[in-house]
Amino acid sequence: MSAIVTNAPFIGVAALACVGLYIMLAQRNLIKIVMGITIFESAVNLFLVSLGYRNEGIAPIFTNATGTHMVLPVPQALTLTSIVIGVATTALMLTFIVLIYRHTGETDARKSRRVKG
Amino acid sequence: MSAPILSFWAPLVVVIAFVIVTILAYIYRNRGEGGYKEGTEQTKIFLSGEDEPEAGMRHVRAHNMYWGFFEAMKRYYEPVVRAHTGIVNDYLIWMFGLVALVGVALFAAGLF
Amino acid sequence: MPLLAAFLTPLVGRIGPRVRNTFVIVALAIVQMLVIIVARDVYANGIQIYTLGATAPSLAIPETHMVPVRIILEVDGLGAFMGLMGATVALAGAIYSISCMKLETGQDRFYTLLLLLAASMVGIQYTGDLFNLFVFLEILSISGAALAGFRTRFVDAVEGGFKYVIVSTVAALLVLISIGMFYGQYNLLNMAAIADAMQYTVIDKIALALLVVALLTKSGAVPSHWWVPDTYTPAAGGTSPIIYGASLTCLAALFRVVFSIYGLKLSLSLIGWVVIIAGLLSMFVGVTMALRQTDVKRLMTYHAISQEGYMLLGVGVGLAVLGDPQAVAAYGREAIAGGIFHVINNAFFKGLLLLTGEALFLQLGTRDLNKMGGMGRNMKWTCAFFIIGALAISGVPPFNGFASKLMIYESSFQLNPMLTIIALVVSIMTLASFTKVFQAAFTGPEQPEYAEVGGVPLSMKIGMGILAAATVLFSLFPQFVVDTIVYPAADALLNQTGYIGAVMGGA
Amino acid sequence: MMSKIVRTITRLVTPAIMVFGLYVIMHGHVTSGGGFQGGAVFASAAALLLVAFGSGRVKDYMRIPDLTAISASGALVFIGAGFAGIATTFFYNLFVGSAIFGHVPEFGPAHEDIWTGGVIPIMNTGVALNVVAGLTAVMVVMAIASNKTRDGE
Amino acid sequence: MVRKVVIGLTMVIVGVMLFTVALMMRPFGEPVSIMDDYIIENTQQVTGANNAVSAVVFDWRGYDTLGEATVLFTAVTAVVMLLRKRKDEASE
Repeated sequence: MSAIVTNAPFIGVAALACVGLYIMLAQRNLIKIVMGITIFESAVNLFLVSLGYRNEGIAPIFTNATGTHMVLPVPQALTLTSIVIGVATTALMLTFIVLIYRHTGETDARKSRRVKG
Repeated sequence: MSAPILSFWAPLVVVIAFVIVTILAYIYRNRGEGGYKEGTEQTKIFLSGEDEPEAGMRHVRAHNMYWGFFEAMKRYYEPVVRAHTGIVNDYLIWMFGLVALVGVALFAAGLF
Repeated sequence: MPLLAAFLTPLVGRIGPRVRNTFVIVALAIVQMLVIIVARDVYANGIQIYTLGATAPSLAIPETHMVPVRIILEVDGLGAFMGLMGATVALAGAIYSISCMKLETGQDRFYTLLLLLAASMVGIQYTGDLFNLFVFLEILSISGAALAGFRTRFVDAVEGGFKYVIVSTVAALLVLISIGMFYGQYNLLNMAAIADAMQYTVIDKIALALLVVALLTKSGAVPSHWWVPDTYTPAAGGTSPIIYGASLTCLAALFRVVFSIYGLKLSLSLIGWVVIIAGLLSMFVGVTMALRQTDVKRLMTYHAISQEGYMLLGVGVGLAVLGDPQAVAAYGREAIAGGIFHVINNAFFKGLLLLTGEALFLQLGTRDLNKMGGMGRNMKWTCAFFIIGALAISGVPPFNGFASKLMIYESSFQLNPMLTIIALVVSIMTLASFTKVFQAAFTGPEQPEYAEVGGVPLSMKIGMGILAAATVLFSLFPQFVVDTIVYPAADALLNQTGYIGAVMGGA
Repeated sequence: MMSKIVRTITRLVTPAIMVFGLYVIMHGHVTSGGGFQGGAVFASAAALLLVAFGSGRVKDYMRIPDLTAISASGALVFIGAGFAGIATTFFYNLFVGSAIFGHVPEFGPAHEDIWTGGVIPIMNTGVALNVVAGLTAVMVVMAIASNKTRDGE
Repeated sequence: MVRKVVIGLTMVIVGVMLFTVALMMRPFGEPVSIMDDYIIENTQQVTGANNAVSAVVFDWRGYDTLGEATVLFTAVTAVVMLLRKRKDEASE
């Protein structure tokens, strides 16, 4: 059971991911689906950042640093990248929702299906 | 069977055969009935004496084709067509359901 | 080796803001040339690597260290092959778009996105880094979705784009999670290095499940194929074949992950059977749904799904027997080669068909087959191109579809005869549904309402002509094509140690 | 268009935000921050303007084609910096040890010295241009679109 | 109804997978750091930058950042393109 204690951040990440997943799967409102995706994305970002933590580490910046025991820099860079990508995709999804709303006056996933079968 | 499979497959032969058959068909066509004239009664469609329908009505439309096939396969088509709901949530549900299935399959394979 | 530096140029030339038509075509032509140069290089000298930012391109691993740190581009047979495919399709699509997009607003941005899409297709194939793969996947999905939704005045276009961006974002997030899992375990991001360090733990298995499903979804195999018809059908102008090429690219990324990262260490026959079953379902559901459609482009997109089933079947058969060297030599290699050959064939003739469908739509203003008829009289070129594409996709003998399907049939027969039977039935149904399109759209008496519809403009003819010429060329010389580019790609997949060794220095 | 208080505060705060954004961008290679972060800070100033003054006035000052062009030129600066080292490899850090930004610090804790980092400050600037212009363009376009949607329906 | 059951099952299985990963991951705070130690030790000599994150973003993994800038640019282009004025609206 010590894994639960030491890996508490990862478990928090998993819980956050499940929340996002549930919103994605069960909510019918398009904007809520996008929110679910964003939450899921935050969970992934948290996962990446927490992968790089080193106990008692400091930020990996040498300017006026107190030592060289630092947290890993690569996950931070990856997270930066994926945050920017997340912003980009969210903007695009919201744009599509604006367009769908203009056409149909609806943000319900059940209503916006002109194409099927 | 370990020989390269394509070694006996030569598309040029088929093309040559196609050309030969075309030439033969053309020759055969030229030997046909000479008394055929366009624009006379001969080329008109004969529908038990009825008048020829309008151009738009004479064409078999797409949704009429393969009617029997769909009728016979009704039991297959009904659920499949119903599954194509077009709702975004359903797409995501299928996707994560597949994740779950593959995950379970991998785990089960690990047991044996 | 120094030539490899050159292929970075395309990635750069595309980001120019005010892209004019000629510039686009010239850029894509340059890309095409560079891709061919890289491919020649790869086929002549084996796997090429290029380390970005190091003091020398071949210096994959820094001195005094064991693992690669920088991003490495790694091009093997498969990457070169898929790059070739993507560049050709993109070129044809761009030429096709020139005249058919004339009436739309926002053309500058349209072409920018088109170039970005093509760039990401090449980028995915050439990268040797897992996170880089994710970044390019995102570029691909964003630009693809925007192109699908380009015609914002149609509600179905907007919807298709929305569905595409949702599904592909979630799929890319799954890929990112599994990247995190790898990173957490091995502290590595390079694919070859991960493959070298792979332990096949439980976490690796879960990561495998996530990766396989995410990439299957992005490439549109059946249990999660739903977005494919919605997205391709309204895609604007010449973009639908390019988006199709993009999903084939994801398919190749899947092969890369399964073969090169997991390779011999995974429980092969199981994941092979997963791929085979996905392939069979794709084939059958795709073709039966296609038979039912009355929308001409939608019908073709269901065929796209069905044809992807063939590729999955071929490669899946190869994957299922990968652990057994004897079986690989007997038929596994043929199966993989058949699947890969089908990828490129299909990119060409399916792209051709999608373009003819789009031409019908542009000229008639409708995609509904019920309203069509007699178009063979007005659109002779389109009709001819359609016949070529339809015969090729149904696997009628002189065309390349037959050659690659033959390879798949023969090899899958040796694994399980049922696979071959299903594949044959599907092939017959493919022919049946294209007969339907041909009958409904092109033959029949002249329809009064379309009497004044003319042929297509020149640039569309050229765009379709490129793909048709490639199809015919591949049809006439399959032996040459297979020996030159397909078997190297298949061998690149099978040769996992070579892939690792190129980066890790024979470790 | 918000109330007078909001507008006055916005006028006061916006320059400060912009200066802070510039600081974060320019010191990206010595302290925490960088092109993306600083660009986002800078763009938030634009967001503030947008909220306070409404999209009608802001869009006269920030025209979309200009913003797109700036964004693209930022990306081009970035790639140019990458290409500077093409003689060795793409993305090779050319300027380390040279006259521009060329100081090489010793290993271990170091003092703040802005003339370090090789091409990194240049890349930071390019990325910042890209981010600032891009985010601003997105916000302006979406603000206009939402206005139109509200009026139209 | 079927939908709810399927959602529930999927949630349970995927959730179990995620929690398994969370539990079996290496202990938090003690990462493997073959690659990162090299970066930390060599950042200052090779790139001349004090900020290791910036160095990773722009130098060690500069190609990713190129892709990232491209993603942003793509999204901006896409949003601007999709929300453009249409011809039928221009007359308003």
